[in-house]
Amino acid sequence: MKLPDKSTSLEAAVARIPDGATVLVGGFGVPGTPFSLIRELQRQGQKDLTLVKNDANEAGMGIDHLLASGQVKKLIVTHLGLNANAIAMMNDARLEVEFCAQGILAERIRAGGAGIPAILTDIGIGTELALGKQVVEMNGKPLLVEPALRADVALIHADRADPFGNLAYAATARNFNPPMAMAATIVIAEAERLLPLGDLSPEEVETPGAFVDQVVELPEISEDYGVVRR
Amino acid sequence: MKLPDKSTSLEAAVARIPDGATVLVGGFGVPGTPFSLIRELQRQGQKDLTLVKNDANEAGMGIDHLLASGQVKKLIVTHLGLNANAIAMMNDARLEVEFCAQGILAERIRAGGAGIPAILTDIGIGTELALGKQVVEMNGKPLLVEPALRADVALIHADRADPFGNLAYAATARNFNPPMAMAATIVIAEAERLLPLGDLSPEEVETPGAFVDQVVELPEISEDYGVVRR
Amino acid sequence: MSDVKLPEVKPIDPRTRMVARAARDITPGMVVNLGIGLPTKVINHLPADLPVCLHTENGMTGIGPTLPYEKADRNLIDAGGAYVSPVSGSAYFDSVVSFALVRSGRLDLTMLGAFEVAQNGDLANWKIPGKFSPGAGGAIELAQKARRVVVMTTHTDRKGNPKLLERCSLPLTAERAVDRIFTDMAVIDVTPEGFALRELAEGVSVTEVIAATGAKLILPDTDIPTF
Amino acid sequence: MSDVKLPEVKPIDPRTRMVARAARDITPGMVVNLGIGLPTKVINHLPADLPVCLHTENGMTGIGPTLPYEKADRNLIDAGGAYVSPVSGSAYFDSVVSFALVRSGRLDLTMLGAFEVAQNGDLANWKIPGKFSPGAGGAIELAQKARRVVVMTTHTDRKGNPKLLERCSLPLTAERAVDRIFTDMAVIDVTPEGFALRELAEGVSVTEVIAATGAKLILPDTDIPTF
Repeated sequence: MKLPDKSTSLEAAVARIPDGATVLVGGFGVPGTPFSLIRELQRQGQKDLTLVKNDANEAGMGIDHLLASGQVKKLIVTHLGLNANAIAMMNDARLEVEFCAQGILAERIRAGGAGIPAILTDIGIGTELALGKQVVEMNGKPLLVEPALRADVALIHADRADPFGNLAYAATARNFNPPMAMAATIVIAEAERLLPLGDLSPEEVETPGAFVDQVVELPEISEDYGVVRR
Repeated sequence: MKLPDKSTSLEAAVARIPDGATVLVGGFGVPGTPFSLIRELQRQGQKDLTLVKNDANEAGMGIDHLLASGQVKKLIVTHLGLNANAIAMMNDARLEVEFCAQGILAERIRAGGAGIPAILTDIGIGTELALGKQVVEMNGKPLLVEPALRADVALIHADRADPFGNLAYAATARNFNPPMAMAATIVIAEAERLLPLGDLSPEEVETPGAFVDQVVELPEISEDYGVVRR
Repeated sequence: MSDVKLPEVKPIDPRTRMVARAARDITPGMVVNLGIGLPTKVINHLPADLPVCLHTENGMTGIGPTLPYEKADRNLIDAGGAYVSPVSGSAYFDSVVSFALVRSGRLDLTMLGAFEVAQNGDLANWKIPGKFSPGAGGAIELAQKARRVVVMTTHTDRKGNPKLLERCSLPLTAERAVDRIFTDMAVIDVTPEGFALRELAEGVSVTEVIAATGAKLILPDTDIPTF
Repeated sequence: MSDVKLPEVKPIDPRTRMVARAARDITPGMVVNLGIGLPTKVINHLPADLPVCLHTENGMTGIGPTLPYEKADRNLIDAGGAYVSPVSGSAYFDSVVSFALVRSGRLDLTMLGAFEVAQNGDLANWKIPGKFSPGAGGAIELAQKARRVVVMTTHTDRKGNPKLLERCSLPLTAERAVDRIFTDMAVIDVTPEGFALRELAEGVSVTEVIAATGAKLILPDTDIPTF
């Protein structure tokens, strides 16, 4: 036995995304955002996408390109604070936005990746984020049912990968990438370095390759990934 | 600022466990079982304990000592297959045993460590493990409510630790240790090596020290931890 | 070229033949969990160049050969307690991630033992009330959630009683879980219509299989291959 | 010995004074999350030898000093987007673990900004309908689950309207969440009876605080310390 090889090109990997797909996109601000996969998705032009991401990046960066190109029907995020374009589109009803508490978004995606249909939580009770949600009593206490969020596709940014799809991340570029890398039918990871099988130690792997479908080595680390001087 | 130092002795750490405590115990078979903490708990003699562990170790090993000394009132496990003593005690009603599906035990503990009151799952539906459990309908499908399992104490075995309580594990000695290390009021970790602060890289930490209360460096790696020749 | 004969290994032991046959159901790209006992032996029959990922529920993907005690790593076992080794590309993870993999559809195939299998796919393999009740470990999730569930078992128990039944009498591990059964006598699929005979072990007749099976057996119209 | 004077830093800016006062509420052993904006500045006022663990919800414990752009690691930011550095003993983790820490009681203290705080502890700090609705990010969980929730805010808004109120008029971040409020005028605790004045900023009178507060203020029987 040997482990399957899942390495491919940016173009081939992104071509697997159909119109209308729900797509998990890693990243919290710049770190961990799969800028190259996003740009290829913009280039290929798939439409009617639902994106799930912590934030909408900043104007002119990352998924803002997909918003600007009209490829996005709906956004599920925790905040849009840094992207005035996204806020304007939401206010003009050109973009449907669903807000989720940050840790609950992470938990819903994790549940999707863990084959858990839903979690029960008290987070958001007493706020407008609880409106319309199913309530269950446990030990006499009301709890919200937060359903798992599993997607068609996940776009992941890793620091290191091997051809089987084992992934490791850098510093705070982890954020939503590890849970998202377990929670989609097609998990596509871009990696800054694609190492030969065996060069990532089994201890160092943070996302086991068994969850990952396609690995793409980035030909270059573009300016998108750099330090942002505000 | 510097990070707090939580290193202490085996004796002092275990002395924090009161009679009647619910105690999570890491390990799957030998790897990851905190044998030294268990032996000290046997020596100190705390009584009426509820233990939560994947398995009951083997006769004459690990938590079997606590069963033999009569310190354990109840055991929550996934199987007892390797420990005839435990099975005999259960059959003679000298030990209350609650069985849990392995991955659901892991999820219940994880939920405890994640501040999630319960998960909904279809695991066990149609089996006797579903009997007596609260059922919730979601999208017309019945799901079992599996409540979080958070304990008074967790006994963890780590490969490496630093004085703040950051932990890293060896190979399949991970198993239940990472979720348990997040799911108790008092988390006590024994470590094969206690490294100076800074010698565990931030990337290498698997359990952040913020979840851990006490760290004990093992004076020696006893035979308990060795290869078992069956 | 056609007269070049490939070396053919014909194991005589019927169990080994069953194990070798089961191994042929593992196809390129699969993530596979092999249960304790007979299923573990399937490893010995997989081609060296088959791209496949073995999973063990105590927290590892990419399982390499079992090691003798002298060479064993005390921290590296499979779920059955065997001392295993890593391969290039192995990963270690905790029990939470391990069962996330099982439940979320990433496990393509599991091979399990059985006490009883019913013609609707119900599986009983963890408890014999009053006699044997050590707990199910990870079997419930493996049986309920692997994309394909295959059972390996002797066709009858030690007393000669059938293990393939109309209904299970023992407590279930999972409902409607089993897709295929490999026994020392036959390969049988669980279909919406019930048990369907697919293959016969060499030297075993259809009549013998019918006699050893506790439920209706659907026979194919065509010749039955042997293994 | 008693005539040895310790050097005393008296910042003139009332906000800096508030930040320095808030820093004194961070005690040894705490795990602390400092919200974006004013709370982040608390770091500058913590003693170098104070054993404390700073947490940022994007996935790090053990936050070290902010770095200039030239020295920044592009992959290492805090939740506010500042380029930070690690300390000896830092740990990185994903968003799942980060909020597990927040919700499970391991976060001893969070310091947050506010639009409004009610006398029962209700907090509004994420949305002004029709004007400002960027989403709450991690604020809901921080406010609802930190063991101690402290707010840092100017006592009144830019128009001079009070931010401490009988009831919040804006959508809530969390109910009954706030334990203490640091403002440029006072330190006020949320008690079962309502707002209780604990300390006054230097040069601010009780009358001024009462006038700037939109709810009843419980005054102590004893002298009121200044900060």
